[in-house]
Amino acid sequence: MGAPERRVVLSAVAVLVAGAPLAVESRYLLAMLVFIALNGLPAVGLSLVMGFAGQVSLGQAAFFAVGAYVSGVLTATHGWNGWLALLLGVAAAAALAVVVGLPIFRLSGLLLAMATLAFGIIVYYVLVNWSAVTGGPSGLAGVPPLTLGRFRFDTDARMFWLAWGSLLGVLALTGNLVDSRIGRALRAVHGNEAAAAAVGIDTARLKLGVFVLAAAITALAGGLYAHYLTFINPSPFGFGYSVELLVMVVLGGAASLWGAVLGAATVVLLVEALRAVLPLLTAAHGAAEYEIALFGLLLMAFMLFRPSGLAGLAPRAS
Amino acid sequence: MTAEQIAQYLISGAVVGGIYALIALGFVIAFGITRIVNFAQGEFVMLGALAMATLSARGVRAPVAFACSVVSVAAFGALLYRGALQPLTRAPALAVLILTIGASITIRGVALILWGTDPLAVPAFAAGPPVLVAGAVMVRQGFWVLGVAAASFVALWWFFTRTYSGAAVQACAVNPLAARLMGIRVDRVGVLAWLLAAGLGAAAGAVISPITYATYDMGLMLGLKGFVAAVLGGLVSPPAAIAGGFLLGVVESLAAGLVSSAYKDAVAFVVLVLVCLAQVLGALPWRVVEEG
Amino acid sequence: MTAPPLLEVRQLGRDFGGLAAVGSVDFTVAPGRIKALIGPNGAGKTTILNMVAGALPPSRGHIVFDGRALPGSAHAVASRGVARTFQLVRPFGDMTVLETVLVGCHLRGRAGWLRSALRTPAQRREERGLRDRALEIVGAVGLEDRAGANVTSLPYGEQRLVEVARALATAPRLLLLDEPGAGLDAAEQHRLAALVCRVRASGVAILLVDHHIDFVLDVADDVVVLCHGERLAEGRPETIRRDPAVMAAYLGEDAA
Amino acid sequence: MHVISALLVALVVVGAYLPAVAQEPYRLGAIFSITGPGSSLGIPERDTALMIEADVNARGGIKGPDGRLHPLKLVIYDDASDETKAVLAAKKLIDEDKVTAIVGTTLSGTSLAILDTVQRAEVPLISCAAAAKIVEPAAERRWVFKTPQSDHLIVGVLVDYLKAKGLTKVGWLNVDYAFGQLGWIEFEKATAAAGLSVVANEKFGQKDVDMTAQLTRVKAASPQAVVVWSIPPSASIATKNYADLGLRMPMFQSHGVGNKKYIELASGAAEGVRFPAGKLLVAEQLADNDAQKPVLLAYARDFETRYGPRNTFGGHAWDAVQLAVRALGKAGSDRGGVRAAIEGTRNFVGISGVFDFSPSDHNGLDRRAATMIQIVDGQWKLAR
Repeated sequence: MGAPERRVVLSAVAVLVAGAPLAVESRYLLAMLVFIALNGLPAVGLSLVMGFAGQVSLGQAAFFAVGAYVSGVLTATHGWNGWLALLLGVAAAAALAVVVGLPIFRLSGLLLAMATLAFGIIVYYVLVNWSAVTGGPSGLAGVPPLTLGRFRFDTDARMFWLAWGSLLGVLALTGNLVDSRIGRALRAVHGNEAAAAAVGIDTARLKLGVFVLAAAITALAGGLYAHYLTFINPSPFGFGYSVELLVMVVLGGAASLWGAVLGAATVVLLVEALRAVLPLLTAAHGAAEYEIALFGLLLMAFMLFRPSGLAGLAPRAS
Repeated sequence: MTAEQIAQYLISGAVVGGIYALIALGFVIAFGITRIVNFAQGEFVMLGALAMATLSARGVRAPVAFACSVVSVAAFGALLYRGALQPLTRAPALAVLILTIGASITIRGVALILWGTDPLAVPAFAAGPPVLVAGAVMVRQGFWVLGVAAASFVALWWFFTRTYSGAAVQACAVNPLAARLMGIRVDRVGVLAWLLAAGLGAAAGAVISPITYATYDMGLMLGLKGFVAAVLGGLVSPPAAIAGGFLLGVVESLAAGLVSSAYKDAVAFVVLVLVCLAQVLGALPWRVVEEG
Repeated sequence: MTAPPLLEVRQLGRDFGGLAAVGSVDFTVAPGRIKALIGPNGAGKTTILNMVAGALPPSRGHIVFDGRALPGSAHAVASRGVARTFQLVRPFGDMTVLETVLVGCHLRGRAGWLRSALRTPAQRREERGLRDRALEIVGAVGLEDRAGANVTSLPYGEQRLVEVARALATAPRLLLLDEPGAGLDAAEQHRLAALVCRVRASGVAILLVDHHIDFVLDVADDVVVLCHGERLAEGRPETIRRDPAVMAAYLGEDAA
Repeated sequence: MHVISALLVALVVVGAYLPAVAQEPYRLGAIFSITGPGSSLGIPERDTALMIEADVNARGGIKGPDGRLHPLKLVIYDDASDETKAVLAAKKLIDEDKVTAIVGTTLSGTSLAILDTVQRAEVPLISCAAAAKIVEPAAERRWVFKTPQSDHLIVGVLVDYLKAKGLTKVGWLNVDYAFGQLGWIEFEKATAAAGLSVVANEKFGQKDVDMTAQLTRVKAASPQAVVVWSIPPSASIATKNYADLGLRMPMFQSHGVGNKKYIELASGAAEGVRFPAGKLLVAEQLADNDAQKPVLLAYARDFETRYGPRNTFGGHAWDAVQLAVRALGKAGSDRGGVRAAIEGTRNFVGISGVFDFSPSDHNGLDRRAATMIQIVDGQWKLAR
């Protein structure tokens, strides 16, 4: 959808977001919506990398972890101001993305995907083994909530505003970027790299830029996650989460910002729907047993029959 | 750092290296012919191990159970290629990669539903205490691992160089179009390639299962290590992949023994990043072949 | 009327694994003039063009543009004011004609990531400016009624015009045309020739590479004839048309 | 909205509001790791909880402070050993299912992840995970209790035993999972205090297939005894590698191997291995005057007739659910009252030990809660 339609949808959702916590008291539904936003952010980032730079990153979870741990360690262990730590986490992830991206982004396709995968797993091992700082596998507790003067973001409703506010802000900014000169250049690079270079576009720098932007957005979500859960440990940031993000983007349709959010919502809702519905169908209390197979089938089905994803159903996704 | 210790690291490294070599060979054969990096290669290893566990639990003798496991998983691999992957031959390589990731998750999920989460024990092929080799201890099953690996390499070498269909497969690897012009049914050769790749993976899984047990989620890490070994060998040449497998197994074991065991698994991924960087700087003596 | 040359090529050569695709070639291109490189297929024309455009590193020789050596990367060469079209049309995937030309205007814009994301007033003004400029160029090549159409849905001749429009959008001082006439019917060739002449009239230097003799000879100011990577002849189109050596190289012995 | 998304939202709404059952029963929530890495611990915990629910309701329910019998409604969710799912499950239990108290989770990581949720919602939580951080510092853990023996307590029993046997030079290996790391922290402190020296300290991965490299380094330090702190399957692989390498010095394991799976997977190599654990595994061999014996025997009999070999993790769940049932009996469905009732529990004879809770001790166990057990002919025996 073009720029004007996006701005209308954005403002409509913003109104919904403002009102939602007042209408919904159940912390469970609010928490689910918060997790949708916290998954939507990295999904939007990954959608930019896959949809515009045309590359697959299998290590996006690492940037989520960097955001979470920088925020968590600085506030829980060193008592920093939450917002400063959040900013530093985003900056650290961006810097790491530049250092990692510079050599890796000259690769393409398979090798790039595998290099990002290796990078993601190495970061996971650092989290597990650098226990002096990260608390190792038993994690880090006591991450204080974010505060604005006396106002503390310590309830699900307030975190809902913060998480969805960040998501909508990022959607607005990346939406503007997609419609701008930079966005066109990105689509040109993805369309035909040689032709893009011939009109003066520095394709390597642009692809790296998207990778760094995606890392920053993902780290922001990581920081908010740390303050929301108040406890972080390495296990949610392993290779499995990078694949889950990939599923969200493929479901949503790469190169579609709203599609990525739709993909994130589908994945989070599917897990909870499975948990609620499944015990009625089978004796097994363990819904998760079926979850892994379901995600695998979904990923294969969408790649085979609907590569443009759920958002592909919408008019030409921007 | 006594000689026995070094010998011990080399021996256990070689045994695990044999497993990586088998898996890497599976990657190279599948990629060489169908230009697909099969992210689900590790799951064939898991299926081989679980099939072995199920059959031996029902009293089937080791050699028969081994053969059945390898054949059934090989057939499954061919079916997976024919059904899900062949229709996508013209799709971009990344779409196919994501499809194999989906396949890997689906296989793992179904294995979880069928076999549950508990590890299943598998009796060793031959009973008896471990053997001393140059001061280092080697489990009897380790001989079976190296034996199966060696037998597979020789069999495949004979198949590729001494038989007509072997030559046909090689022709497809070199130039699919030319092979098609020569009347070789390239798509049937693709199915054969995946049959071999899945069979090799299953063989690795079946022969290592007495040492590592069989669990639904053992495939991922073994598959990734196999891929690193294949990339070390340039993703194209079978002998280089075998060498890459053994090299990775030994390097890991030495790193755990000499440096620190905490980073044992990370070694493989640091190696993968280094290979990718060398590829970028052109420092590699051999090019890691990109997708088609 | 010999204005100082904008582009100087001296002893330019390129080998592909022992085979000298281009031996050693010298020529210059002056502003407001069309220099054509002609020769049978495989004469090294496109190789020379790709070397000038920075898409292919030369094995030897110098390429001097406006007094300074041209850099080695395609985007750096483009930002020095050298634009090019491709032998085979290269659209940007699912983009409209207007958007494609807008991408061509990339170098004319200054808004970076931050200003684009924030849609600052300056960025919005610049966008309007770029859009007007793109519409103007689309009109110049005569595709104003096709502006909203997807490039890949256009007939081949019009896709060629979009390529030229995209190159012109970078406001080049030197335009490299790689076999622009290929695949066009007579009417489309005539329309293209008129466009190229208008571009020359605006003072842009043009290096035209093609093997359509008649299309080149009635447009070019001077012609260099290449054969097997070496310069066979150079001169005004009229003299070249009658030069026996050229006829022999081109049309085989009996044509002389 | 697209068809698919509308369908999904409807599914969730239906799922969330299903259990609108009459207010009358006492509602107890439970979160266990039925799938994922913690499943070998979570499944026996779930089975034990279901067993107690059936027994309580067979007796007509819980006699509440109002004198009437209330059926016990147990709502169990699987957190799949995942922190995010545990938080969502906790919030669903509190807001949707309106439970009075929560039992679980299985793993330390998931328990620490839901601490903030339960404390802020002021719902009492009785965790089945071992990490001391779950109930310490007591001042900040008003609403949180735990039934498994803390690591320092279990490690204390082991270190006393090592000292008594004169095994002062010890080698150590642990799995690089929360369980292993916490064991090391306590072991390092306890051995320093007891004057034992740790001559080797190695790590291995939860999914490692081969630990010979690490064990070779430990062998080189020639310790008098070796301690491995892990859970199956890695604990069993380490045990087999240990035997293969011909290491003669005695091997000790953690209470993580308190189930038959460990012995089966080690295929004979576990012979003679000793480990500290709750008394459940050796209930029959306890002295008759041991207060816990009758309770242990009853639970072992009930569990083994329905589900299979007994297991210490099931025991932790037994204690947690029983504590909750007693507290519901005293305070009804008032969350604050149930909290106070649990904290006030004295001399409660459970499976993991005899519980004496207090405002400063939300674990309530002492060294008597654990004993040294040895594997002889594949069976658990009291270690001499």
